[in-house]
Amino acid sequence: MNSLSSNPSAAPEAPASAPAATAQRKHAWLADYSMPLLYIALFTVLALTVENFFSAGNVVGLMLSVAQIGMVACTMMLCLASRDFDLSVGSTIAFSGVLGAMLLERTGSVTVAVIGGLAAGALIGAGNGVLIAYLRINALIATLATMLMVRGLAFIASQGQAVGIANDAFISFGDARVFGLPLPVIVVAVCFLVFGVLLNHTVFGRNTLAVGGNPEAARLAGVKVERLRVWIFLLQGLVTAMAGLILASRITSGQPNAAQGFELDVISACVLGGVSLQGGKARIIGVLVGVLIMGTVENVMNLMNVDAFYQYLVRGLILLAAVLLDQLKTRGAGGHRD
Amino acid sequence: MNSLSSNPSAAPEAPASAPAATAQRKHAWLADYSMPLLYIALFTVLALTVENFFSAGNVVGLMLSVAQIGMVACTMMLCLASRDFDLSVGSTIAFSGVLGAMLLERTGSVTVAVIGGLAAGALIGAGNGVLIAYLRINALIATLATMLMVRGLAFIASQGQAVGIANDAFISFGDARVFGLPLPVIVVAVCFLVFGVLLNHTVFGRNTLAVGGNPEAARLAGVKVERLRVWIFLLQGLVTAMAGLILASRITSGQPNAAQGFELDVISACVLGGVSLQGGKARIIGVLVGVLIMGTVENVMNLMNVDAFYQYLVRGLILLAAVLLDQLKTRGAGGHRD
Amino acid sequence: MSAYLQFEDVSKVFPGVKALNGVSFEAHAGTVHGLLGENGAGKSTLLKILGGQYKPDGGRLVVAGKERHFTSAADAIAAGVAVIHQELQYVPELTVAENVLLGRLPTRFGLVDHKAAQQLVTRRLAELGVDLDPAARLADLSIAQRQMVEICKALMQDAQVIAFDEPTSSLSHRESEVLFRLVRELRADGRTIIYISHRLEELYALCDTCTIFRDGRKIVTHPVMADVPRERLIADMVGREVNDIYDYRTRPAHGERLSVRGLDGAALDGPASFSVRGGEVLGFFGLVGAGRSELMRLLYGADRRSAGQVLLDGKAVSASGPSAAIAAGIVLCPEDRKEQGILARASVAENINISCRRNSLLGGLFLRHKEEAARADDFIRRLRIKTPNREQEIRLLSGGNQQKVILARWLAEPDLKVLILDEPTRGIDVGARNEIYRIIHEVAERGCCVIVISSDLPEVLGVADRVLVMREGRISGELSRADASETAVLRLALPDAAAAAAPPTTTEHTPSRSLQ
Amino acid sequence: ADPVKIGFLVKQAEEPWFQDEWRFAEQAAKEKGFTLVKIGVPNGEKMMAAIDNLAAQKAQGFVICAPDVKLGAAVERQAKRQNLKVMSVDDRLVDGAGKPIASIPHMGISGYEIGRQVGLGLAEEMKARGWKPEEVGALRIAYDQLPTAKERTQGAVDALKESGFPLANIVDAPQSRTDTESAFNAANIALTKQARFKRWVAFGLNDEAVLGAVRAAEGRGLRADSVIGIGIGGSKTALNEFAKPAATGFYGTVQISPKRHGYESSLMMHQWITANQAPAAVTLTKGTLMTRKNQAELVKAGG
Ligand SMILES: Nc1ncnc2c1ncn2[C@@H]1O[C@H](COP(=O)(O)OP(=O)(O)OP(=O)(O)O)[C@@H](O)[C@H]1O
Ligand SMILES: Nc1ncnc2c1ncn2[C@@H]1O[C@H](COP(=O)(O)OP(=O)(O)OP(=O)(O)O)[C@@H](O)[C@H]1O
Ligand SMILES: O[C@@H]1[C@@H](O)[C@@H](O)CO[C@H]1O
Ligand SMILES: [Mg+2]
Ligand SMILES: [Mg+2]
Repeated sequence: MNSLSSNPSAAPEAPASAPAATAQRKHAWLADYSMPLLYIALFTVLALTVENFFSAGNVVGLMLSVAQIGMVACTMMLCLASRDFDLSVGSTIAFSGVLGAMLLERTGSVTVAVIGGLAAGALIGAGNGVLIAYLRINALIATLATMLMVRGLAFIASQGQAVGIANDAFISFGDARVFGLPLPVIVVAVCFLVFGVLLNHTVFGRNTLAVGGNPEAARLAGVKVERLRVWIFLLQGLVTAMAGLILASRITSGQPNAAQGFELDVISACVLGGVSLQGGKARIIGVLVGVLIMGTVENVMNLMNVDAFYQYLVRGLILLAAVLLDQLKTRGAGGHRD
Repeated sequence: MNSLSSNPSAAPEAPASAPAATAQRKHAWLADYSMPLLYIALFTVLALTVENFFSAGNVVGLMLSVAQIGMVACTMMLCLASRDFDLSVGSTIAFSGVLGAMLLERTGSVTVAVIGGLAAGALIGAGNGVLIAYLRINALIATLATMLMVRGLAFIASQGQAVGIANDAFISFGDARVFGLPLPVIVVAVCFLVFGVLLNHTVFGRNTLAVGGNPEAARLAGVKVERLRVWIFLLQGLVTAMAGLILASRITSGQPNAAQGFELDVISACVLGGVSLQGGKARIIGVLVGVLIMGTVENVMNLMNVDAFYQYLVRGLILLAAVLLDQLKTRGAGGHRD
Repeated sequence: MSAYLQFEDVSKVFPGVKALNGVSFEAHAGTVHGLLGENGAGKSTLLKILGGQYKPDGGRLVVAGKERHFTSAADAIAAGVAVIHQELQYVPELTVAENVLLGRLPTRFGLVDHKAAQQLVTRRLAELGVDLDPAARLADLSIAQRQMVEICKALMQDAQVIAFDEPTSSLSHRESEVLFRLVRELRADGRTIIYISHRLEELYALCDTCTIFRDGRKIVTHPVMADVPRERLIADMVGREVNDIYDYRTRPAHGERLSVRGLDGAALDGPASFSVRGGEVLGFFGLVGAGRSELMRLLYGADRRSAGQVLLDGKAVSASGPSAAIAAGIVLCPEDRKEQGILARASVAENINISCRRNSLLGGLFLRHKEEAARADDFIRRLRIKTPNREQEIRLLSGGNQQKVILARWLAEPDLKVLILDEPTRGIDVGARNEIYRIIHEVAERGCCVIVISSDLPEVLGVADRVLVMREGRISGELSRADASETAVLRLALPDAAAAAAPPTTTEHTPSRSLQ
Repeated sequence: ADPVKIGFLVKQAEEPWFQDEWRFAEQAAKEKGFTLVKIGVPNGEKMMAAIDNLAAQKAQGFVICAPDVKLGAAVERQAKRQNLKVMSVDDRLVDGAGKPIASIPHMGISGYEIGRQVGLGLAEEMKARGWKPEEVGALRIAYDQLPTAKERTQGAVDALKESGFPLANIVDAPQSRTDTESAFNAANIALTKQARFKRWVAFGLNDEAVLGAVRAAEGRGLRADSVIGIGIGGSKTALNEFAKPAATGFYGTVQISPKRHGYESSLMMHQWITANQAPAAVTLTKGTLMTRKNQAELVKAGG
């Protein structure tokens, strides 16, 4: 939360001379793609040095391991971009999974289970949105409160027990493969695509950035800020519920304990990917890389048999290294003042 | 420069009419004290309705139960006020406790253990500060990284096992009573006093708020922003380590697993107490009330034997109710611009 | 012709402040209606009501014969009202095109048509005669350029009523000319225009009609502004006579105190050197982007120097940062009030005391609250800062009054040696400007060096003993007060080609010294 | 005399195991007419607060499964100061040096012993299927941050070793949290690493961990005939697996009885308070291997 874009007069005049402009473009390009490049470099090094890393099985496993985080990171990005915050996603994953499993148990209908789970997620999200946008409750407190309440509901509904799933059609969601890729991986890829387009190519996305960058300016320009906020949270709830249902299908049960601490992972992945907690800045490719870095580090540490205790150290160091490298590149690229 | 006022017509602006001014004072006062008043009201109601709540034993127990959170909330307040963020406090509590216990075990000297623990905390804090202020790493990522690394160190140092403490002098820290109050309660009271004074009556505190409000303006006004940031984190580390040592003495062991999720509790207490995550706003009495509300809710739920699953629901609802009530009051009190 | 826009008995109360008190006036289509008044008179508040940002506590607003009750900015926009607010409201991370089209981006098949947006904005910018890259991020533009974006954003709405709140306060000469042309075109097109400014020249040049405010009340509407002598306007506004606004007096000159040697940094085009004598007021003029602010920031230690040295009274000043400069007695009052000056949520008193309090601490750490309160009250009185009390959050003050608070911060420095003012009177009313000029002279009379950067040419000429002119990142010339005519200064300020072609001037406005 | 009030403090209130324990303790409370106060104590700090809280409610004693066995000394001190009787359940409390605390009666089962049962169960089933140990990989879903988890898996490892299983075939899969998804991811990587094994046995801290391993194996085409997973707990998670029409790699679980632990421990405490009859210093219960075959009867017996 340090002073990100606090210095407005810092940057060059627009009609800069031609070579300067090219240099600037190039720098902007570097700043844009430094993260993906970094990741590609990392991946290559790992592929060459770490045994078993670059195998179809492992790469698919890696992607599968970040599927849930990836889906939710897409909407969390929107949420952070609009200068908000959502701590309730972990609980929502658990609750929608439990609810879906219970509905499945009672009705035997996959449709009912899926619709029920998604609707619950959307409702939770919309509730967050209303609390934050209309009742003006601080997002941290509001979503902390829903995080607690939704987790409570998951426990209460399931009486604290895992709810088993026996329905094969439902289980195949998490299991099926298309073109050799597990369905969850395909879903997360679609999410990145859809939300990338949403962020960059729709009025919704641009308004989201505007609201995060300067809510007052957005409001004065006629953007319906409150309504937009509610929509963002609603989407977040919906996608999170989808992730929860997919998780439930993968582990063939709805577990009320699932995904504790998930929210921090998702937010970290976004921030690692360059999304500003001060709002107004987001890049889908950055988020993708952030998610991948987190998953890759864990994957490689286990492949290399790093001791569990030392994994904490390594994970911390890698996080620092990633942002520092990125930092240096952007710093080299364009003198900012402070 | 007194000739400046030589202009005869330069009389002070007629302040707004007297009743309006009084009304404003009253509103300001209400906004200032709505939280404490709310808490007093809550406390009174509980004292009258909940059996065993208003007994010396319970009240002291309640204060003891928030001692650690309270201490760390004092410095977290400064951290948030300067628009920063610290996720590493939970790990630091664990690490300083483990380290203190190990030093005690090896050297048998309380002084060495205490100094060692505190120094480690200060070092961790200063490290965070340097990463954030000088290397400009996003505070969330930086402290997430230290959170992981310090937790790792705690596990590595202790080999994952709690380190027992047998030294009576050390144990009496957490045990001793002065004027009937346990030492930790006295320490946390002193913390609130000291940090209240620091925030409101020293340059350090004011500069902290200034940096949080507008870092660039603060720098141009002569505040040494980077150095100040490092000091804030150093203090945070120091106080957290103290809390960790006191906890270790209370539970007669240094536990590498201790205080997981502690950071969220502390930050929530601060935010509940009106500290803005956007920086520049903090009130020590608010933080005190925030901490007390969190502790009281838990205390009362246990006194009333509320079911574990329903505790989640209740805690969420109380959080919402607290901010909503506070919200309504300040809203009633008047004009905010946006 | 019936009035297109009518305010009837409009009131607005904030805690402790009656910002508007039964204001009524009307504005006609095809005219430019000027609003004048001291800082804090209520002008911006009126525009915020017009723009749907505030709800009035009483009174009626009639647009095109229909009574309106706007509940949001969107309502006002829908009713054909566009307001360009005093505090710029842009989204720094978005591009010019996106800012201009905020809230109404063109879409194709549900997706934003970036190309069409870019083309649309490019075309409109060209039509408006504004030279801006539609793909540039706002964060990368100068304040003046951001201001132009704001103006374009409002014009893009094709509104019938267009209200400008001090649009020129951060524009320099060149952009101002563009703006004036636009305003005239809009008038010719039959729009209803409200125009707020503290610059009398431009009001005379643009406005047909004007209304004067004081303390939230309407004092008078002059149907034909040109007929009203400026003394009359000033007296109506300030409630007293102001004669020579610059109040220039010759002072005994001392020896050289401040010497800047070969200072260089990222934004300059080569090293810059100059010196200032004790008791001297040095004016800096240049077009927007000439590098004046950059040079001062280097001097102040706010940016990293690549070369050079600053000597004060023969001793080198540490370049370690603003705090070192302040400790040496050099202070800088920055040009961008909102981003670099105010601590928005802190009180007026806090904003005044933030720096100077270090000299009167108890034990080097503790504040002396009484002394600070007294100091704040003193400045509130002396600079006539309009605030209900010293504890008011500064963001709730009117723009001009915020500027006065920042000035007070630096005037409160007890051991002031060099006072650098970057656009000090931006958004400040005539009476207060007069006050600031007096302060400048007094500070100089104490033997301090004063550096005044201004894009307001008459102001530079009016206060400075000597004028330095910058162009494209270097100092292009120096003129003594006697030699500093408008043409001489402009010749040094304009790029060579432009200077040769046509020295565009403020001439259109009545030469400013006539204020004297 | 005051009405009898007994606290029952458990380290993870949300876990089904403890929910069950509480449920059975409640049953005892109803029968004997005392009040049961249930508090979750996820960490040392909360535990201290909960004991204070019990004293404030004028409880006379409490049963505890502490968040860490090394908190023993703290429990002992705090109970003494507040004048509360205390006994431990599930996990046996130790002092700073690691010695069991004699003054605190205990009812439970050693994590290490349960682990051994898992290991023995795996070894027997391998033998029954005629697998050659050298061709089998053993997946240890590890969460060594938690001392009980380490103890349990250590027990399983030791038992496997004793049965002649080669140590080199035991593969660690450290999970980053204790939920099923983390176990899944960890197992997935371990399976990649040791793709040479076509048959696997899997064990871990609890049923959820083993379930993750089983699902990961299925993802690689390893099904019931080539995977033997044995969990710990006998929870709903395990029963759900047994309820599936076709057998899965989730072969069994070592069931421990929350009934005895919850019901009997609170009865003992009640007896101690009302009749001043201290419980036996140690009461040990046993785990039972539950599989598809015997689950129905075990569930019925367990209530
Ligand atoms: N939201 C607010 N809360 C409290 N006071 C306010 C608020 N907005 C404006 N004011 C006060 O109302 C009065 C009128 O302010 P306004 O901004 O309309 O003045 P102005 O005429 O535009 O002055 P300037 O020329 O300095 O811009 C001032 O005293 C100001 O401090
Ligand atoms: N960080 C930077 N890197 C490169 N160029 C910069 C940077 N900051 C500013 N500049 C450029 O330096 C030049 C000087 O700008 P500056 O703001 O100092 O001008 P000025 O004379 O003070 O005009 P005004 O303040 O009226 O806009 C401008 O061209 C600006 O774009
Ligand atoms: O933590 C475990 C719990 O999960 C249950 O299995 C009983 O024993 C405890 O040690
Ligand atoms: Mg104004
Ligand atoms: Mg400038």
